[in-house]
Amino acid sequence: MNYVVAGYSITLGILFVYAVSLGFRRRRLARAVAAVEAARAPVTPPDPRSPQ
Amino acid sequence: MTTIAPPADPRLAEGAPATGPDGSARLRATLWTLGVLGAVSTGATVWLGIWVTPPDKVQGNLVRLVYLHPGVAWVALYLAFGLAALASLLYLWPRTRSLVWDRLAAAAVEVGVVFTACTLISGSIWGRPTWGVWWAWDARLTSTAVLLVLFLGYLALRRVPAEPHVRARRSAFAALFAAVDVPIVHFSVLWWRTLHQGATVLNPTLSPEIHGSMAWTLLLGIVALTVDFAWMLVVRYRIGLLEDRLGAEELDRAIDARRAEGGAA
Amino acid sequence: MAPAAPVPAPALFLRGAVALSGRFPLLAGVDLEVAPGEVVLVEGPNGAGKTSLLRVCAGLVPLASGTVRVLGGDPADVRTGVRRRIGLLGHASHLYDDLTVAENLRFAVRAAGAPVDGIGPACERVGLVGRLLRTPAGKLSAGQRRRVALAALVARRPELWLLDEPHAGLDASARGVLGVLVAEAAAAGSTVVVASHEPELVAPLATRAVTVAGGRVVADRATPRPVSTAGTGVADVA
Amino acid sequence: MWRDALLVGGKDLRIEARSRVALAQIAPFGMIVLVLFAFALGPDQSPLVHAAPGLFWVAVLFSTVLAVQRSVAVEAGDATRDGLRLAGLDPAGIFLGKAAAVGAQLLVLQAVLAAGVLLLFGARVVHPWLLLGTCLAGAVGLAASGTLYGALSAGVRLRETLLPFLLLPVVAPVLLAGTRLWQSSLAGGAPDAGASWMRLLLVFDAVYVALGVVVFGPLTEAA
Repeated sequence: MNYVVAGYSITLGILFVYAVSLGFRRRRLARAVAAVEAARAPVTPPDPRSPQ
Repeated sequence: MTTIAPPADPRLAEGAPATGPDGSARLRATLWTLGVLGAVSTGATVWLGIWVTPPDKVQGNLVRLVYLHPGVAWVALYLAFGLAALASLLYLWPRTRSLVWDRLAAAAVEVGVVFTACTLISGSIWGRPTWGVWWAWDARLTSTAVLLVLFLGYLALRRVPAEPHVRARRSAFAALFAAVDVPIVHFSVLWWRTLHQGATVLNPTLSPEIHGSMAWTLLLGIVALTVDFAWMLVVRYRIGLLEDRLGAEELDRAIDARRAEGGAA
Repeated sequence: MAPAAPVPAPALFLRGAVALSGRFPLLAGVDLEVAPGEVVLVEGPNGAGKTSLLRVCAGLVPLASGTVRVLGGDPADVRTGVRRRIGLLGHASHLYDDLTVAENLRFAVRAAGAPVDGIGPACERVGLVGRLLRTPAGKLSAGQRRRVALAALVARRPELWLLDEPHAGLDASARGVLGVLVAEAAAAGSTVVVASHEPELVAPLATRAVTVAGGRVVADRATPRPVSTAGTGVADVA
Repeated sequence: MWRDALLVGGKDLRIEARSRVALAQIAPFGMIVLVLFAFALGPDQSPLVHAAPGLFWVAVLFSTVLAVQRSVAVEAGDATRDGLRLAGLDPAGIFLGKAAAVGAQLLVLQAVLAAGVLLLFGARVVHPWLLLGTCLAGAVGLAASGTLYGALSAGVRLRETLLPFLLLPVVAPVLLAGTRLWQSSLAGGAPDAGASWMRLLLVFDAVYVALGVVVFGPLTEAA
């Protein structure tokens, strides 16, 4: 039985870790793009609800 | 208004609250629903797979891995790499050429590589008790491994810095070469030596020997993993988009700097 | 400055050309038009984009945006076969070190589909004779290699000459020969674009001078042509 | 296209004749690989004879990587890769020419290595024609896929390490088919599914030659 548990935990574990890593990569990039766009001449008035 | 993620799967916390630079409301909605659907269905598969469904007459509890391994394999081999090959073809076709396909192919390959790794791992874990070996030189296992190496090559080639369209074209070719090579490797390994019993899932009769509720769990497993794949694909695609936007921003600034270099012209 | 006669299709046409090397913009929006038979001098500081401009015209560098038409075709698209009518003399002379000069020339000329018998006279004009022809290219000096590249260019008789600092590394006699060859090519109706840091060598032949800076064309003025193009004011052949 | 192929192939072979890299360096390398295998498998004859086909084809695969890297390196000096494009040669012609040159060198290498294997490992040949056919088909497949992947990795900086990583998994079927066919053509081999293996090899050849002709142009434009 522990093979089954091992199988499930390792497989889903990898998928879960990868999913979380994707989430963080996206957030980091979103912030970087926001910073670059804000740095550019802010043609449009800065968005009051500034991104997190 | 960060959503409180159910303990089972914090992937939900991912739903970025404000409409930051990355994403219209529609995108966040789809991501959120995909995330929830994926988490719930995966949780259900685990719950059904391990506790509810009966052990198999022959394999005992080992059969529970059947709810996971074929699902992961189906997503990795056919869904992910089929999508990558298709997207590469669309990029190469002059009329439909656009970086969208390139980003989609890149996303599909990266997520596909992760799923293929899981396929190999879960396959060998299943193989250990049934065949007594961690690794068997059987046709499907080996050609999956070759596929994994081919697409690691794709990712390695993609990391080389180059102008977006040049990189896209080179990656598209690499994906096509890999896709063309997979069937050849598959047949050559198949004739070479095969241990693997018939494709339990892929045969049209959907493996009658699996008991009613087991078949449903199996289906649920496949659906769950497909939804998870979809969620990861969309997020990875967004990452590709953001990277390109970042690159474009830097490019604009580089062009301005370059022109400034040329004096007041 | 369109002449009264119907404007012949431009030998070279660039509009908003942007070319990239990785992330760095080699050209940042170049607009240029050259009519057949013109001899254009391209000036500009180092790194201004002169070499990139010539490489784009030769189809070696794809454009990120904008358009480029050379001799009516897209140079980057191999199918149009435009490249066979273009001759680029760059810093590299595209020679195979293991092959002898003669073999290199024969390969270059036959690859461009030009007749092989043009090689002999071209070599004489450029001063490649006797033993030199049989020495492997790897053993030649930089100047000699440029003479071989020049010979290949002459033997191929392209309609568009793209010369990137052709005088660099050439001795006085070779420079004289180059001047004569350019004059003959222009007289024969070919178009010549020369990027050079020694404008005084090219000026007597040039019909136009273009200044490139920061990846763009910043100045474009016609230069007063000497009365007759052939031979005058050009050092006679040593 | 064929004219350009002859031109480029001739050029590559003349360079090879002039510099003799294949014969002087790659062939001895192949022989050393064979000798190392022999050391690894021990002096007595039986395992060596059984492993002979496999060792031969692994040595051929390694030699292919070197031959392809040499073929790519020829174009690297003095921007000759640009020179080829500048001359307006038909890319399919360039592909066929370079692949043919690599293929010819492979045949020479295979001859040397085959002699080595038969002598060192004492294998006896029963069906020489099957042996020859396999080597020929294998050489074509390796040359075509090698040249293709060589072009793919040509513009890349870390080309030396990327090419083997990309190419070797792709040519695995040639290794499998080649070894099986060799086994059935040597003494004591089991000539069972020889036909199907040869068909697989020929399919591999056809796929990569066709792919090369169609794809080489846009591929090299990318660099």
